[in-house]
Amino acid sequence: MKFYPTKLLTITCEILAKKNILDIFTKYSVTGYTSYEVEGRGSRGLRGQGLENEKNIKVEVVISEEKLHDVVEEIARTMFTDFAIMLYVSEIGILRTEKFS
Amino acid sequence: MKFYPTKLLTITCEILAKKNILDIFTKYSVTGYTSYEVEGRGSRGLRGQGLENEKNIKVEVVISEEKLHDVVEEIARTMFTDFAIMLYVSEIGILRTEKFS
Amino acid sequence: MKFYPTKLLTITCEILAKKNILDIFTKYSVTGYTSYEVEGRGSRGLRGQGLENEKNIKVEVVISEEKLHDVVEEIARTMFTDFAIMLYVSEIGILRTEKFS
Amino acid sequence: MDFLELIQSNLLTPIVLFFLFGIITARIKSDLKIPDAISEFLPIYLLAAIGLHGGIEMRNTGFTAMLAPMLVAIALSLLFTLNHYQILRRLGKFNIFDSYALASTYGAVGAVTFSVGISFLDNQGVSSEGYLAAILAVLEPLAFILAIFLTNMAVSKQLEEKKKSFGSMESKIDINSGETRSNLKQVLHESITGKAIVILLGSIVIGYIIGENGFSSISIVFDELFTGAIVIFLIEMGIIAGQRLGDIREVGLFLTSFAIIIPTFNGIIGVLVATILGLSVGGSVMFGLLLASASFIAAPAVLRHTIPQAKPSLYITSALGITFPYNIIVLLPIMFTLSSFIHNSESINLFHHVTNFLT
Amino acid sequence: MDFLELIQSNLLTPIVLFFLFGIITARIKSDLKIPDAISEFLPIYLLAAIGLHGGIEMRNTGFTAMLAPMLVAIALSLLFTLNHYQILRRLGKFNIFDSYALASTYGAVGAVTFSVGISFLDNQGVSSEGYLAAILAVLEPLAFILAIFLTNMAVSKQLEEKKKSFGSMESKIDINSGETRSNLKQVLHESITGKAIVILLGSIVIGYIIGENGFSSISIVFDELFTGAIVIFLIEMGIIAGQRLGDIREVGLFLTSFAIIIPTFNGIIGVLVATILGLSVGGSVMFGLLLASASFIAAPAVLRHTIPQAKPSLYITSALGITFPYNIIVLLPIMFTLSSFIHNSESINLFHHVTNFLT
Amino acid sequence: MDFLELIQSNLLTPIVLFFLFGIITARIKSDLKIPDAISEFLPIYLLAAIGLHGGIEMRNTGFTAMLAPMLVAIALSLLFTLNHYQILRRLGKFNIFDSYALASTYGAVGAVTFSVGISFLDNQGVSSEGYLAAILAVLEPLAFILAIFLTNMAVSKQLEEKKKSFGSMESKIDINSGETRSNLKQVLHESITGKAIVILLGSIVIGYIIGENGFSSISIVFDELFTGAIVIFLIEMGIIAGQRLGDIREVGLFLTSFAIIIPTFNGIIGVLVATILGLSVGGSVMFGLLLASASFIAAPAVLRHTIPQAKPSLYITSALGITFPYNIIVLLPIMFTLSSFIHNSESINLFHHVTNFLT
Ligand SMILES: Nc1ncnc2c1ncn2[C@@H]1O[C@H](COP(=O)(O)O)[C@@H](O)[C@H]1O
Ligand SMILES: Nc1ncnc2c1ncn2[C@@H]1O[C@H](COP(=O)(O)O)[C@@H](O)[C@H]1O
Ligand SMILES: Nc1ncnc2c1ncn2[C@@H]1O[C@H](COP(=O)(O)O)[C@@H](O)[C@H]1O
Ligand code: NA
Ligand code: NA
Ligand code: NA
Repeated sequence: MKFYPTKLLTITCEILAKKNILDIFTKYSVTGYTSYEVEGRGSRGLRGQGLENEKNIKVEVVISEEKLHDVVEEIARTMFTDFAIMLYVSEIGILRTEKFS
Repeated sequence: MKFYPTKLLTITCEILAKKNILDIFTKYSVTGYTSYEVEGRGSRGLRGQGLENEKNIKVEVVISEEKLHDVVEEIARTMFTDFAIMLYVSEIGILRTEKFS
Repeated sequence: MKFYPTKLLTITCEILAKKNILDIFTKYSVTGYTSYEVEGRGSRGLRGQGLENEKNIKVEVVISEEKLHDVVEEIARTMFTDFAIMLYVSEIGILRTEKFS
Repeated sequence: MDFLELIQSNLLTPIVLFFLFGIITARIKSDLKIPDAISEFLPIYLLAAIGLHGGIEMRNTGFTAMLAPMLVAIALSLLFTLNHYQILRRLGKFNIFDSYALASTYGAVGAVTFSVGISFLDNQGVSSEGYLAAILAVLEPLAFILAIFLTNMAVSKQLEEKKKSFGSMESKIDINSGETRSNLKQVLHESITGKAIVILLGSIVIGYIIGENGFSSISIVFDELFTGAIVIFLIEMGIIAGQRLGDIREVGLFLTSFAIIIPTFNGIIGVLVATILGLSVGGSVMFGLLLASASFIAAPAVLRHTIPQAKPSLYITSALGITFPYNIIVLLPIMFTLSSFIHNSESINLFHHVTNFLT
Repeated sequence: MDFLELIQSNLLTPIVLFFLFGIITARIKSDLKIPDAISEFLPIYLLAAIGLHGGIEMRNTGFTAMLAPMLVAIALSLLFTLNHYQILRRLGKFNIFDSYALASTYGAVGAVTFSVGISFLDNQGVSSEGYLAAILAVLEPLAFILAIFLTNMAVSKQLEEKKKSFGSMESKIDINSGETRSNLKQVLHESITGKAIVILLGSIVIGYIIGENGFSSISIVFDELFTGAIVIFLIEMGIIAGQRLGDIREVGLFLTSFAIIIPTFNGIIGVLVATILGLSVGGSVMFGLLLASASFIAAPAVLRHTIPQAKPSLYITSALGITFPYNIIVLLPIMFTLSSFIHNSESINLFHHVTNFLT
Repeated sequence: MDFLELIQSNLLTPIVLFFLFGIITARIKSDLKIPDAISEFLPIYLLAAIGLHGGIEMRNTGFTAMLAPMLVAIALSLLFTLNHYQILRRLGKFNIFDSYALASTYGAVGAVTFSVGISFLDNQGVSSEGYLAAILAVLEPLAFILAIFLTNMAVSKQLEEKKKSFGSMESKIDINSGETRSNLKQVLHESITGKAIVILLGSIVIGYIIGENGFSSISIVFDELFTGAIVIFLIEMGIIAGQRLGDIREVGLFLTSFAIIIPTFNGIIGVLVATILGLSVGGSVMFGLLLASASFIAAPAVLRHTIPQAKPSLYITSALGITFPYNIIVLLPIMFTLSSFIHNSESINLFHHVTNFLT
């Protein structure tokens, strides 16, 4: 089994920011992602309890290094001031490189 | 605090593939795992909405390097063609090695 | 885009241990975290089905190396014997260091 | 009420209208959705209600009346499954896996369709035999077991042929056929302990034990709320069916026709046979509906494990996106008209002759 | 029953008491909470019930009666939104984004408030015009569309001014205004396919089609359970409102006063206008409530995307934490007293004169 | 109806049968399960219904009647908790933590058990005193507070002894006892704001305020659906109890006997004392049931934080897997027979003597 190094981008943000993020993915032809609801605390206080619209989500995307930078740059530029959002990158190994863009 | 390097295997797949994965774990005596429901998009389209059986899950397992290869090999061989599935490996540090097999 | 290396601490534990963990975070002024419900199997058997109090959760926290050691040490010391709990650390890259303590 | 009036009056019930509403909701890409917990709970509730009701009725009628219809239903279900397979494999040119998966999807029964049928009859002021719930429970795993058995047989045969050509692969094939056998045992266990069957059988037994008296304290929940609950569930079913409509291209013309013609054929046979067996107007409709319905909740859960090579988009889309709407909107009134006709008209004499002849 | 008695008898209904209970629950930091799936399902259920009810009534009364109230409601809603903006921007000194967001939050309507109003009238043994549900559906997206349109206009103007000073940024601004236009189209689509509107309009149509007869089989779920369902929902609303109470400091004195005075003003105008238009006692109260209510479920969903620069803590907290409790506890009885008074007393003559004069 | 008939007629109610069904479901490893959101919501609903009902009745009877039973219940609950501890520690040889945890689990009350009791009496056409809901609310946190207090005392004593031997560890121990004190305060807060108590007390107060009249609009939800809701909840309870059955080996023979004998003892004492206090047939049964019941929802939530050293598998398994089924299937009919007997037969004279003597 050989694992090819690639990147995992993890974004934690308010649920109403999800649409914007998926739009950015589409713009850069990032087709795969995984997401789920979480609760969390950050600089904007406790989130994820109460109204549906107040929930937090995590979005995870296996992504090539080149696209990573474009996507992160656009998210940071267009969303960081107005939304509760946090992101980080980690190194992972995958089996087949062709599956992820 | 000393952290011992080990592996984390993350599998994202359709919910009906979970049983197969857990069976493979059992076969290789991997006793611990963590799993949860997610939604996602991949080569098989959007998943995780609608019918219960159409959901996606993530399964995470802290695992030693040796077992990792057997488990990944068997998953790739028996499941990649028939199921919506994606997996990746990352490096983590744990406190006590004896707890994970 | 420059990513600054920092740590991600991931804790998987029984839901009734969450309060203790958040208390430890507060003690060390770790203000941000993300958490969600999971099911899992470990040395204490299958968890996350049945009664609400039997669920498992994951708590993830982006944290500086210094605080990491204090937090992990205190969790290990005060909780490992009495609670179903597992933790690991991984390396991640973030955009701005000032946001995480 | 003639047939057109009936189909119209059936189209204009809350159940059908909310189902159509769900479809539209999905087509215009609204974010409306019934929360998962509710739509997972509702089938359990519906089956419990059906089971209790059936059990209570069976207490009055006893078991013997059930025997003949039960055996006939089993025989027809197996026959139909084999028939579907031949049609799909020979005429439809589907591969062996898709053929067996689809054959059993249409040989199996749909509990949601059954619920809608009960409600439809209720609306017409007609009742049906309680033991039909028991037949529902027995038929549910049957077609799958047959299909899995046959698939495994076919796969083994293929493997054996390969074995002859490549002597060296022996050990691996042995493992595989071992897996196959344990698979079948597992599937049997899973089918019988599947949640739909368990809640249905359990409720039948409990209904049988408690009778009308014991039921009175819970009848408001398990009887009076029934139609309202179906309405809510059908919103979600409509949404999911609507999301599937886009995939119909994938299903193709052959399978689309199959998904309409086969239920019609099976259902009409069912109504006729049930009438011969002496079932009531409503009972014959429900018997027909059992045979006409396709499984879209149980099927994926079973087939993904047992015939993972089959494409779920085929069997889910056709069963949920085509057959289910067709069954509850068009076929149900057709079968009701037919059943009323052959029960009431003089043609009944013919059937009496047949029945007398057979017994 | 005089006003004080009424406010007291309104305070002491299960709905209001369980809402207050929820607030207390949150303040003492209890872990009580209604599971998400239930509190997401309940608004869907409530809107379906309201819609069905409205549709059934409209079948009896026809559409023409609806026209005038609908148009007047639209006009008032737009006027009020502009009025709110002026007050917030000039007197309140809020920035342009917060001003538009708040203006439309209070120009829009609250479906939960509407449900409580229906229940309140029920409790008083008074009915209201069925078409008010249709007005609810139409008003829901209106104020947002206006606010978004005006915000985009304002932002474009700002950008153009900047463009003049920095010639080099042209390209970027063009992209932005392109985004703006597509944004507006998207918002329109999203507003109209938003789940609240879809379920409400769908249920109105279905109610209209099925009428009293078709409704009878589901009336236990969609009519008799209504008040109990609201009670459960208001526990959760109370909990959330209670959690928001701590943020009232952030809201400030100006906005707190705004959140009480504006609904009172809008509501009373609404009752008077509705009475002139010939609506019943109950109908006039509901018409006033539509205009008085602020949106706290739909608003965040729309505004986070369209005016992301606005602070949600302002518009959610004031609408849910201040205006909603005020509306259902204090303003509702006030409007009911007013409506009863002008409908029953001799003052009605005055209105007849006005009406005669207008027609 | 004699005792055997009663236990039979109790076994054959929907509630008990669906509970047994749940156990079987778990034993055959079916995948049937009530979605989390539903099974988290149902206890809230049940407690609200119980509280409203209790509050409405208390409005009729006033508070004074409640005083004596309340105080006696508190005293008995504390006494029993201490008694359990002695038995577990001395006879059972459990360690100090497990002993206190188990003692308080059985000294506390079970809200679900209480709901089943209410339904059982309903089924028998017997009513009970409304204030018992208030006693339920007060008893709920009591045994825990006592157990935690005693555990902390014991731990402090242990630590102090160690302190004497190892002078150097002083500082650490001081920290610990500081933690202990703040712990107790926190537990008090958490117990009193725990969701069960909050919804129960809140509903009692609201029921008291609204009375029969205010209740009528929500009685279909909070009264008529009650038994059906319990049935659904008991399916899930049965499933969980069934999953626990496998752990009974871990529990051991001693604790298994304890889990049957102690509730029987406590319950019978409860029935006798309540009869002496003048409670009705039904009221005495419920009073006995309060004392007989063990806590399996609140207990883990409190004990995991306050006595984390205790093994949850012990106290959850015995309370939910053994005592709960025993209480609702066997002990409830026993207590009902006993209560009917001593209320109706001549033996009542004896009690009158005792009562006269005591007052
Ligand atoms: N240090 C952290 N570790 C883990 N998650 C965090 C951290 N800080 C923030 N988050 C998550 O990111 C979300 C948005 O963060 P913020 O914008 O800081 O409120 C929070 O609601 C948390 O779910
Ligand atoms: N690039 C990706 N990043 C994150 N998750 C992915 C990605 N591609 C696929 N997935 C997840 O893996 C599941 C199965 O993928 P697939 O088999 O490609 O449909 C999807 O439903 C997603 O949840
Ligand atoms: N090897 C593993 N990989 C992933 N998750 C694990 C593993 N071992 C334990 N866990 C998780 O940690 C929880 C507590 O573990 P334990 O204390 O060993 O029962 C389990 O319920 C699982 O969710
Ligand atoms: Na069929
Ligand atoms: Na308004
Ligand atoms: Na007790």
